[in-house]
Amino acid sequence: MNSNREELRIGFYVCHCGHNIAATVDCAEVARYVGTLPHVALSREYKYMCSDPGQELIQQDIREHKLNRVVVASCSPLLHEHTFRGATEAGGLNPFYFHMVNIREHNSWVHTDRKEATEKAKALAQAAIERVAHHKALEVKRVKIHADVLVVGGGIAGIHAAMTMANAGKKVYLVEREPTIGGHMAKFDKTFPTLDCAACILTPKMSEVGNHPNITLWTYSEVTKVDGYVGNYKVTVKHKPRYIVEDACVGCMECIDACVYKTPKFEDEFNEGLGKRKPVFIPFPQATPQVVIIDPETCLNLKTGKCKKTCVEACADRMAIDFTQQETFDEIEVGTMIVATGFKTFDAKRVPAYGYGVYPNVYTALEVERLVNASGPTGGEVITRDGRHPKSIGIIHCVGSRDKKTNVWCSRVCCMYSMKLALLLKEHTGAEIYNFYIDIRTPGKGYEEFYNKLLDEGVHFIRGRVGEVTDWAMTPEEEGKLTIRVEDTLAGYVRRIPVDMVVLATGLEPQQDAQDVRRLFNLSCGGEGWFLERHPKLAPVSTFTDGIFIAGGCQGPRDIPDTVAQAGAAAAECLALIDKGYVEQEPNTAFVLAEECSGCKSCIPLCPYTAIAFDESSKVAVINEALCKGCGTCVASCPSGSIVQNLFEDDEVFSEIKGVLAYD
Amino acid sequence: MNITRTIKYEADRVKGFGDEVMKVPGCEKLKDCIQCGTCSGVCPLSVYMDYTPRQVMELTRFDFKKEVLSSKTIWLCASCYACTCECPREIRITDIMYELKQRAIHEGVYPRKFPIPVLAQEFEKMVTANGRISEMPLVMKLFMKTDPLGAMGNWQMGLDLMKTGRFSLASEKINNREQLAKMFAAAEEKA
Amino acid sequence: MKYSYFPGCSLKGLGRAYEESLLPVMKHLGVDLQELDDWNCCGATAYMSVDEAKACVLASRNLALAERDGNHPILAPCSACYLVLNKTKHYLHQYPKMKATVDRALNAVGMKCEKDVPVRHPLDVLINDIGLDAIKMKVTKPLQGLKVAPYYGCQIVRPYATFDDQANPTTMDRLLEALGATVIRWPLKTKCCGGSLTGTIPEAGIRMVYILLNEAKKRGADCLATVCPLCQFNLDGYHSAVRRQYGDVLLPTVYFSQLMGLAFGLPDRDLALNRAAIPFRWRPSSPPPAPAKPPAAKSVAA
Amino acid sequence: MSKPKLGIYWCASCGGCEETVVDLAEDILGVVEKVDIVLWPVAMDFKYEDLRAMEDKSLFATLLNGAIRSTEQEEMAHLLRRKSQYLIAYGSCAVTGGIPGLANQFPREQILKYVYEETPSTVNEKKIRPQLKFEESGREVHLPGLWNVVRSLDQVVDVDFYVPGCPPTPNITREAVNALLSGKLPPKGSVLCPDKALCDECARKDSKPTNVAFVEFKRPHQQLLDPAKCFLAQGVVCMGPATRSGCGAQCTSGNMPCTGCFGGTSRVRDQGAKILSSLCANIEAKDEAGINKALEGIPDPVGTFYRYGLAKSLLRRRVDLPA
Amino acid sequence: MTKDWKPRIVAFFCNWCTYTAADLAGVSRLKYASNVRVIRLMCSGRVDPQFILEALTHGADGVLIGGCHPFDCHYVEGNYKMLRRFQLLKRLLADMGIEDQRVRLEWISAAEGDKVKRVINDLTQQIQALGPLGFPSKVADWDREMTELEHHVTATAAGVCACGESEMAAAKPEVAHV
Repeated sequence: MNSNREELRIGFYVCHCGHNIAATVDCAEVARYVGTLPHVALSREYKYMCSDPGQELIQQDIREHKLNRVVVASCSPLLHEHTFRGATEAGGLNPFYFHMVNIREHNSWVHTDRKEATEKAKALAQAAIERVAHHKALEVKRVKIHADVLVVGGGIAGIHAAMTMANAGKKVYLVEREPTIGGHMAKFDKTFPTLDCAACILTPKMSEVGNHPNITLWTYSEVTKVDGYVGNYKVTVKHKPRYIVEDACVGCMECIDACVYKTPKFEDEFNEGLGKRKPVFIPFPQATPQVVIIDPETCLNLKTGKCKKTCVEACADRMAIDFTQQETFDEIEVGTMIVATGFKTFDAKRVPAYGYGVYPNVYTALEVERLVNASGPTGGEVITRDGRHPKSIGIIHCVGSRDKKTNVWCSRVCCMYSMKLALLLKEHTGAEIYNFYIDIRTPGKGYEEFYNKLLDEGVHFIRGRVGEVTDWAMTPEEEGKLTIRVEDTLAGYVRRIPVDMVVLATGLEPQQDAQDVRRLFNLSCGGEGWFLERHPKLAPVSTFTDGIFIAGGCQGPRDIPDTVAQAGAAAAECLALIDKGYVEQEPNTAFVLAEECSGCKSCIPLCPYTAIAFDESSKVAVINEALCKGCGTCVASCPSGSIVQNLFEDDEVFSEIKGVLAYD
Repeated sequence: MNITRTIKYEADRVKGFGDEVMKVPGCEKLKDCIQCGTCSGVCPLSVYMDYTPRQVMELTRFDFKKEVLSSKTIWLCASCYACTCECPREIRITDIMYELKQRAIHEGVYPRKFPIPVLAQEFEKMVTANGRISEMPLVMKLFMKTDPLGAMGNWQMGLDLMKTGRFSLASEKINNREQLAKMFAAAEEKA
Repeated sequence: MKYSYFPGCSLKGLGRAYEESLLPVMKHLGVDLQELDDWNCCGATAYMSVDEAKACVLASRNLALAERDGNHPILAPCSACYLVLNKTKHYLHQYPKMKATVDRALNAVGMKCEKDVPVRHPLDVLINDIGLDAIKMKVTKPLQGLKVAPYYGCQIVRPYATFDDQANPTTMDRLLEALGATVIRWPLKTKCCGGSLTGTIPEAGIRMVYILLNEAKKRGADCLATVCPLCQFNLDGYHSAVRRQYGDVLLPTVYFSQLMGLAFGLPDRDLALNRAAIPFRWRPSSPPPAPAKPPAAKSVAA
Repeated sequence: MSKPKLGIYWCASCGGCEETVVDLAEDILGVVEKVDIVLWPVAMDFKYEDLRAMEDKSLFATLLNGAIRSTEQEEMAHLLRRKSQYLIAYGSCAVTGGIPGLANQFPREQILKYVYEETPSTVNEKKIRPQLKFEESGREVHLPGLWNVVRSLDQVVDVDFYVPGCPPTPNITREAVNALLSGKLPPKGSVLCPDKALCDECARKDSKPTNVAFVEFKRPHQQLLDPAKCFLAQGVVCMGPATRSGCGAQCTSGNMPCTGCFGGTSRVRDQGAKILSSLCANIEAKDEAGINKALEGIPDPVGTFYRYGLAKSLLRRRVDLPA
Repeated sequence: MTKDWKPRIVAFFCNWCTYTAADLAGVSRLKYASNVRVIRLMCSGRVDPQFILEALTHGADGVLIGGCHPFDCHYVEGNYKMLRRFQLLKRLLADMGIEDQRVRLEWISAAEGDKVKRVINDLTQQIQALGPLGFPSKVADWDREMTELEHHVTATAAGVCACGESEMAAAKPEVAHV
């Protein structure tokens, strides 16, 4: 099969990866065995192949031993294929004369029997030796990158990422599905552990985003379609009708005053339902853009068509109100994207033992954020739903976290925000505050110190997960109160503690529609529904789709500092790509052997990217290499074997099959 | 002054006890316990327990066999399953309690004159023999064995039961007692 | 629909009022109950404390009997029976070793337990098979004005039942409302009644009885409605002990089936109300409204 | 100089290949002009002894048709291999096992039982079967033994060239003979016909749209076939896309779909697997139920996709059959 | 079946989901049976049925194909293409006497490292129970008849048809199966 080629001289390297591989796989035996295979010119073992000396070894051997093929058995190709291709190239060979064998993730880490693991390593190595003989010299394709960027989600992550890139001179589209940017952070009162006022640090950034010449801000909008590939994405954005002409509205709010509903009547989403709003409203005073919105669910005119439209009158000449607005769409071209779609908080009703939704004085933490906020529904006065000024408050940690019945993960922010709320509530009410926790987790700068401060302030910490919150009294002091039943696990006693108010530190969850978003952007999700990073350590903001990065709470629970850091990292990744100007693409595209194709057209409908067309003049199929993404479906389906996929040619796979089975 | 040593040395542990319990069907997840105390928090009987359910879990896991098997806690468990339903680690605490009760009876280490294990054993004896339970005779036996005078204190209730036609000393039995005996014999054979 | 009726020992003994009222009610609703021939004790919780494997064998005999006698769903009114039979099924599914032991025992007497016969509670059957509409239609003397605290106890909702919510069951609430009663909302409807502790460790058991009676009474209940013979016995039979320890909290406890019979206008002998120590004396005060008309039969097209 | 000697021999085949030689019609005279046909049992007197007596390689070429299943066939295959400079597998049976190869789905015993006992036209009360050896009054008669496995010619002996088809058309036969005589030969082991699939020469090619998505598959007898439209566009399984051309698309011109007798192209290891891959990938449904519904129209995938090639396919034979 | 026989399983994993999941299983140090040899392809849609047949005929006792879950294919719907092929291939294999359980298609997302473990252990166990497919040795068994029958005929040679000359017996037929 290689008779017409130069004589094959394969170099084989098996990596110990310290003990990672060598502890389970007998590397010396693998090297010895592979050395006996035909065409193998040399076979070595080495402690760390990916190290500089390891790579140097390959380069040197290529020169000295006239190797023309290289195989390295080490970790996953998804990790180091690039490294070794580079070494192969540096040695003077085409990088695609290299092949990699995964004997760590797929072998030494998952098996315990040394003999079996060694046999498996030998078989996998042999397959690579057989395969690499068929490898061809290939060229890496370069694709130009469109310099515009899309950021999806206008929470603190999206805001920070958009600002970073816009300040670097890039044109950024920021798409947010709510009427204002700001996300969860806009609802917070203070931020831990510094107790900065959340609004004070966030709203300047928000208005900066709103006014930035390089940022196109689309609120109340959603991405509905994503086409293309890294460097050249085509994105469709839907703008939902807010019944307000954004450019015309100056945010004077006269329409709100003029609304036929004289007093606010409807549940105010921004205040977690603790306050009321009118059908025409602005979510909160510093909302960005400073544009009102009309809610079609509650607006009399939109619901019934029978309304005096006093709002339109009030708006007068500005004519910013337009009840005829429909959905509109924009199609944009961008080269890279950052998905920062955030999280949602756990629905406390799912833990019925804590009585949320049953007892009015049971609150979620986010509700309390609004309750203590000076611009919140009570103007910052802590007054419970039944009108009390609480004298004792219980804060229950881990609600919807660390619980196999709901969510298994630690939500990471609850310990800290619970302590923050404890402090704020103490300041506001002077009440006795009890924190009920399983473990206090304060792994952040200044976090443990914050915990210490709370202990000093006399906030109580009781180590025990609360069993139940009820309103029946066993003793006179329990009368009329909510009683928390819990084991103080450090004292070893079960206690009943009556309180006026219960705060549930609800955990963080993936957004309801995370799965849809994931599909839209071709991302992966972990089992829990958080977006999956390409590598938890080495590529924490990259995804498996090139050119799309993730940041913030959509990837997993994290606090503001980490979110901002990550948003900066994602922005840097985009900038790096944009400034490089091009991306290199794996040359694994398919091509039609025009001389052999019979023009049966079987392949044409199979291509999801419409990369295959029928050439009417030559009557054969033709693949547009620029559109081909290299899945190989057409190759597998070509009935006459007339399509070839680079890097995955039939003969390469056949020889791999033969190789993995060629052991006794 | 009467003081006792409470520090635990390795020799105080009966190594392997915890592992053995965790091998029993229903008890596997004990190793996942994070000692959060939810079980105790919801347990209606924790009011009287010498160790809280959470402590029993920990003592079991770390082989403190003697302490666990002679505790009152396991006998105070009324099998309401609240802990099992609420445990965030899906540990079937009630089933572990059953396992511990069985071991306590098997080793005869339950608290002396403590009525519950006696009831359990009398119950088992009666069912094994008759296939059914006759409540009054069972209660009588229990009182005879644990607290003969206590029965007297309940005269009011006895009277009530007689008045409402619920007091019966008749012995309920199934017809095919032989069959049941055969089944128990077969169950005890080694597979 | 046919069911294998599994009364369990209590319904033949202390809890006979349950059986005496449940059977007429079910008959009145047209439910076909066939008592399982030669059934044995379910094993209850006490047996589990002594020998789990044997307890499973014991329970499995009942499952096998039901399978043999037509494989109809088992109707188990007693909470302990309901739990133990379901738990045994669970174990047989989940633990092959346990299944092998049980199979060996059943084999020895030529029986088998393979068909996964459902074990169901009357509340489940009433709500899901018969339906509230059919029940409402039978109500001739609505329990208007009667304030009932529904008390489910622990073992029918935890942990194997699937017909109702573990934390906040509502089947009995809905049933009582269908009978015309006013349902008292209270947080203790699944709190344990103390089980056999009332007899063995009175200080523990009586306290729990007291808590339940006291809280229901505080919230204005005229009576407690139960679904379990042991709960009923505890809540009804230990009043004198409660009085000695905590003072008087007189509150009658009845079976939901007795309330159904009352609302259906069944004769006194079918209510067995005289079996309780604390008498329940309530008669529908308002005159019965006209019985709900059955839906008109659809005319058949000529 | 004497003319090159040509042999034509048949093994397990129907005789159709012989018919093709006859179908050369007048052209046979042209052939005879250039070669001496010295061995052709169908048409000429023939003795084994004569063949054995010939010198090795004294035949210039032998066209051998038919699969190999009996000991006699094996013996002749070896014999002809030795006597011929070029041994050509001629026709689908010799090339890939052909229709006889479908017998590889069944045990030999089942086939013999059916043939000698169960066919409606058989009267054989004593259930007599042919024996390898039969003795009567001191005389012995030997019959060839039947193997368990049907094989293509090259699974038994070395083959120089292949001429596929069931039968090969006169045209490619003529071209093959001419190629042999002219000495302008492709590398050994080549198939002497084009390496493109049939669609290339099918008159219906242009009628196939680019977006066929199969909702169901139909068999030719289940509907009236459009005489001009691509069969696949009509939902009828056609092996054309996975089958070598060279036949002149005679079947499709005759309004019957291609059944694949020319075998797959040189780039394909298993013709059946390839057409399966192509047809299935183009099914419209995305769920198992819908897919299976569409596939109801292909009740016998082996018979449909391996009608001529089972013996030479990757799987060759039902794996649980006895050796 | 020899006592120490161990199933050989060839797996074709798509680059984006299942291969990554197998990497994750490794990173998570999950332990599973060592019988599977993974071949990485970009997409389950690239799995040519020929690969499966080739693996089986080259000595694999089972084949595992891993792709992205429905709706999740990195290449939109390569996984459906594989599913469609798989449906018919299963029937084809059954007709050729190969048990259903030997060839399995599984959807395993990049996050399901534990599913890799479960599926591999399960499949290994299943194939262990089935025993070897042993295609190469079966073919060798089949091909033995070519020489055996020949010997038989030679031994009883009496000059009638089908009798090989002794020299024929010496020239053993070349076994030229693919």
